[in-house]
Amino acid sequence: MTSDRKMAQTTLEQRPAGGHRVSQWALAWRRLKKNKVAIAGLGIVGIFIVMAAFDRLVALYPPKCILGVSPACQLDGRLHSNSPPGLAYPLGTDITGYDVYSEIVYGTRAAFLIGVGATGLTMLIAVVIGLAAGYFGGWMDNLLMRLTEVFLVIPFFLLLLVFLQVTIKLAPANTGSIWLVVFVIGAFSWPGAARIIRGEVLRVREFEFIAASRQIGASSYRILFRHLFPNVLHIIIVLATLQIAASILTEAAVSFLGFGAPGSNTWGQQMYNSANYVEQAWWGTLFPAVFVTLMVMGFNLLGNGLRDALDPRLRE
Amino acid sequence: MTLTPETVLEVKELTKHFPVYERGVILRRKLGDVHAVDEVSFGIRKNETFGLVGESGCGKTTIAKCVLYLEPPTSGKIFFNGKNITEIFKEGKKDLVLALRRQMQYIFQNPYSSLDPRMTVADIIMEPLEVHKHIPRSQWQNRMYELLRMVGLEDYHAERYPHEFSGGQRQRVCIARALAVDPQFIAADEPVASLDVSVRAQILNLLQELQQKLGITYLYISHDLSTVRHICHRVAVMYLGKIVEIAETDELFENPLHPYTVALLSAIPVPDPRKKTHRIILPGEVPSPVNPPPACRFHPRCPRRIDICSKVEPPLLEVRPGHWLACHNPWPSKRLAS
Amino acid sequence: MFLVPVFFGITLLVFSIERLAGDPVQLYTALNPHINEAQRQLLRQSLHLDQPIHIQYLSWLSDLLSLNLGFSYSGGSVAVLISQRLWATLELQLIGLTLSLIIAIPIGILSARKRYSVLDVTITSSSLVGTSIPIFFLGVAAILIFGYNLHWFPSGGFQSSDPSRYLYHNLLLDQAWHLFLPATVYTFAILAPVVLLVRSSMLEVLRQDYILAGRASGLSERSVMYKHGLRNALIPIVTYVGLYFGGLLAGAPVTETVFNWPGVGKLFVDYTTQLDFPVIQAVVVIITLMTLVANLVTDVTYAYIDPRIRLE
Amino acid sequence: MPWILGSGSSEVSALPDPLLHVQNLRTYFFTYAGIVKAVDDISLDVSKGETLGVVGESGSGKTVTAQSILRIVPSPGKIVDGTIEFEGKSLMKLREKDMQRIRGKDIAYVPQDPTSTLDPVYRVGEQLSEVIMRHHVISRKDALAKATDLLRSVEIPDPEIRISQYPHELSGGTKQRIAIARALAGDPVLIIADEPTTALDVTIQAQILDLLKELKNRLNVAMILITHDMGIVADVCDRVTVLYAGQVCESGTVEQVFEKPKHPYTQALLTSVPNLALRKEKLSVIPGNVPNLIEPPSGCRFNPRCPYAQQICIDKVPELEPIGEGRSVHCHRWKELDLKSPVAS
Repeated sequence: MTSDRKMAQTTLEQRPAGGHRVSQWALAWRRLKKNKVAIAGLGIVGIFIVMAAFDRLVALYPPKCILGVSPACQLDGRLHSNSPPGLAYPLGTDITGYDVYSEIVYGTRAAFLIGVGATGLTMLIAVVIGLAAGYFGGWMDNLLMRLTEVFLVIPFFLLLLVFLQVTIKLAPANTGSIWLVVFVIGAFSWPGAARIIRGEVLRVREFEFIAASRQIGASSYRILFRHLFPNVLHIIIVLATLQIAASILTEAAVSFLGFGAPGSNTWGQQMYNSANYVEQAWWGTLFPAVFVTLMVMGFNLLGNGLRDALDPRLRE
Repeated sequence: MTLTPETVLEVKELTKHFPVYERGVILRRKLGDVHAVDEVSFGIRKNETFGLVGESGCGKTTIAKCVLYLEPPTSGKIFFNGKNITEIFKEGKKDLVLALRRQMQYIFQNPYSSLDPRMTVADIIMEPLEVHKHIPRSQWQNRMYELLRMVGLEDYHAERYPHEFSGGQRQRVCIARALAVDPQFIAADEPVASLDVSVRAQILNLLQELQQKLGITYLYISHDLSTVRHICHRVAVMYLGKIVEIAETDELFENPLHPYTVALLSAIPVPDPRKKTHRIILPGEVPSPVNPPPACRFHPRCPRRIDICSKVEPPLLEVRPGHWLACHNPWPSKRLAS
Repeated sequence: MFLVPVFFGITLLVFSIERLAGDPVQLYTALNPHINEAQRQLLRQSLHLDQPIHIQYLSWLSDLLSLNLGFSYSGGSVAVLISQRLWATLELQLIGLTLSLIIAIPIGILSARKRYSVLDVTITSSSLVGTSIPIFFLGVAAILIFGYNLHWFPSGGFQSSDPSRYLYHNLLLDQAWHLFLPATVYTFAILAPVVLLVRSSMLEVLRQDYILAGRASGLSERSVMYKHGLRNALIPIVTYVGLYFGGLLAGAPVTETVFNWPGVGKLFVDYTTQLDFPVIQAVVVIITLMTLVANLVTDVTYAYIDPRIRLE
Repeated sequence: MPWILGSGSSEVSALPDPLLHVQNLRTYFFTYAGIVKAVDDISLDVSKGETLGVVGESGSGKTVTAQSILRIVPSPGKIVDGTIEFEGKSLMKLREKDMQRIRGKDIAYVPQDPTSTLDPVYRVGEQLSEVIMRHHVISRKDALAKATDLLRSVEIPDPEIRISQYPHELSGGTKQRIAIARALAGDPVLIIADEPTTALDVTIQAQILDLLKELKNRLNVAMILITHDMGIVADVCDRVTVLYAGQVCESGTVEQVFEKPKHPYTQALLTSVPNLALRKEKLSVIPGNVPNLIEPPSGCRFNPRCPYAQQICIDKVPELEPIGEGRSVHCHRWKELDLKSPVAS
């Protein structure tokens, strides 16, 4: 890089941004706000949060309400199954007689549960492994990275299907719960993130402010949590956002194949339930898929925007 | 090297080797050692600025890092105020180590990477206070503002983050952080090399002022002989892990004896178009420190090489009062001639 | 060269899943109501189940390494089952991957070259959207439109089941006709991340001084972009594609179920529902092996592209 | 700008054989944070066979000026105004294709950082012969032979071995020599060397400077030497243009500028840099910092740091004024000021 391009960057950084205490986070937020695509992602996620929080207000009918049959939605007393999208049912009704739109709204919470739950577990493992391997180095790094590589090569999706099928066989009582799906996705998705976090720790560790801190006499604990962790936090945030999207996608795929928790009300499960009737009532399968796509897109756009906004190396 | 009563820091036969590995198919294979520093000895007197000059890879930064135990030395002893500090660091007794860390500080070359971007200047300057707790918590804030003013920054800078500062201002913050613990000794590793030309003088003057005001001893590391001439009292010239010459600054610049020092001095362009200096161009490049040349390490490039240079390593001897030299066939002395 | 320990780690894992799932003999004989305890005992012996667990593992492993994949619980030879399906999987995967690389690389380069332009923003945002569209959505939508609705392409399968219905009475044409929709959809489904990767990798290379030096030496834009730019940008791309291919293989169950494509992925789904462990284990091991081979190929290519890490 | 319209024309004609004539060049970078005016009204001239030093700190616009002359300013930078005339033809009006014929052939460029100036994945010979074949009708074999000769002409030992090595196998000094060899590949009439020695050690720097001087004498090639080191300018250059914050401070022959600086910044630069020949107790200091180029100071850009600044310096942008003897100064008060140079004393 030529000195003048470096100059262009430093002068930008020097610019007193009006007022005091413009932290890196505040700067990142300013950059994020300028990124229309990222803001669109944030908007989509926001809408879904509202949908999940106020699902009964957003939905048209109560949950699991068989139109024309269930007491809560008697209507004209006729079973309204496989009705195409229309005024009464904006996204149609499925084979059982559920209103597709309302069921999708009720599925939002499950999607968040899966996304955030699995990601929480994944990031916990990834952060511990990434920080430990990157900071301590040596044999610890070697051991943890070989382990990570094993998990990286494992066809995790195949094992996920087997695990779920085994637990269904072994403990049929658990089959209503999506926690198992959340757990297995979380427990297997960490290797990529762990590697990236480790790489970032290695990079930050070489900065002189770490040596400066050690020179002052700071303890390992202080260096790890006051310096290293805050400086890799931005990567963790980006990875977590993208992992939420990936987890939702994985659960949808698992359920779509029929390995999900049968009693659950996830979008993937809704797709699976209608999959055999796709010729007669495509809306039952396609609309939940549209919502999966939208939510995944929201988190992906946000995550990529965050990456651009938070990564100090990309600043221009 | 004789130990005078006022000597603050004494380095005795310091050696630091780094192993180099080859990225092997299954296991890493050790290729050899980088002889970064080999049996180097020198002493620094109280209240002086001792310069360590040499080209990149000559081991000057490694010496500073060993002195502050940021790198453990391979062998050799380092005494600070008469105490063998390598031992103290190695044993790692927390209170003793912290006491040493308070007395010795480091200023890094690159002010862009030596400040944590996620902390405010106030947090950065107060971190040493938090670690050492040598003054009561209630005084931290006042001390921090005092330090800011001491290095020529304003009170309102405390709330800012490093990215809002220019290089020179950042280096001032680094100096304030180093001063926070009232050190006796500061190792400054190329403190102005990455700064804009017009800002360098500010920082050099600040370092000098602080020395006069606070009685600090500096180890000043640089490849830039003109700043060394300006700021240092005594200078040691290094080549490939060895000290080749030590002298008072004026003596070294006016009467250099080692051919490498002479070549180094002649290589610096002087900003005066009338003085077309005669340069001594050294052939070739600095050899790899993995397999340094035998005997005198400078002999393959030396214009005054004689037979013995490739056979016997020249010892570092005092050839004039305070002027130490490691050379079999020194440059003719201007002093002796005149 | 961590391949060997990784491989053994995975076989151990796969092996233990079966044992954790309970008594294989119970699973094995679940479909047969006429079996008695003595016969079960006999079966146990023939499966080495009476021996200590590590011996069981070793004998299973040695069978595996000698390509003796055993029989599925429902009776078929696992080796035959897999060999019948492997080609279909590889065909779809390799075509998808190759096509997506062929399309993605020029698009990524174009986007990097025209950085900050409307074109770049369009490519980047649509790729970001593209990474979010799951194959099951794209696939089902395509089948609904081009299969059920327009009847341009069959809605699934590898070839027509009845030879008399082959397209133009030609098996190859019929297979190509069946392949078209899955291959196209699949290519587009996996395209977006590659575009983004090529773009970012290219941007990184384009800011290097040797690109500037190349331009300053009067080299043509083509030479700067492809000879120097792309060659250097390929280094991270190759690494990524190796890993990506493994992920794609693991995703075969979804792809193949959507298109009713008779590959190992579909096989895996069908037999996992029955918990037919010999098939499950064999598929997992084979897909792992293929992933490892892909990584090996990556490493070799890597060394070829980048002289700095060429193995001495 | 009046200096070209009026008395300025005499300025130009004062120079024998103008080879390159850059006038009122403006190159801006259009970034997220705002428009960085990296080069904002820079003019300079180079005559045949002469070496022009362009001095300035980081951010003075010296590299961007060089890239603008070759029209290789990286995105998001754009030349927004100015004329660049080379051997009488306007480079700004050339089509990209014709410009490629000039780059590397008539005007060559030596980038700053030798570690990244060569493509890591190709052998040295390949990279040199690529440029040779671009500018000459020559077979691959002959191009390689010529590449070996070039390496020899820049005094690289064992050129036959170097030709088949990869850049990572070579030292920084050797890489910089190869970069210079590549610049010579098209037999240029003008070489722009961008801080060719900054990344090198002092003794290697001496070797490279020596080589540049030797080439200049042997090939009679004109050179623009970009540097921040006044010492290098004094040593190598015939004339010098001092830049500050994207504008010219002054230009003139090296002797004129060093002995009798007319711009306060030039003088400050000469006195604030530690000098090997003179030892002073305290260095004189240029207060403040290099300005930000998105919102540069009004008027003269040096005014916030200038000890002689008056109201006019804040209110009005000075003009680059020719003051005779081929010199020009960009200062309101140059006539009143009697600036002392440490060199003259």
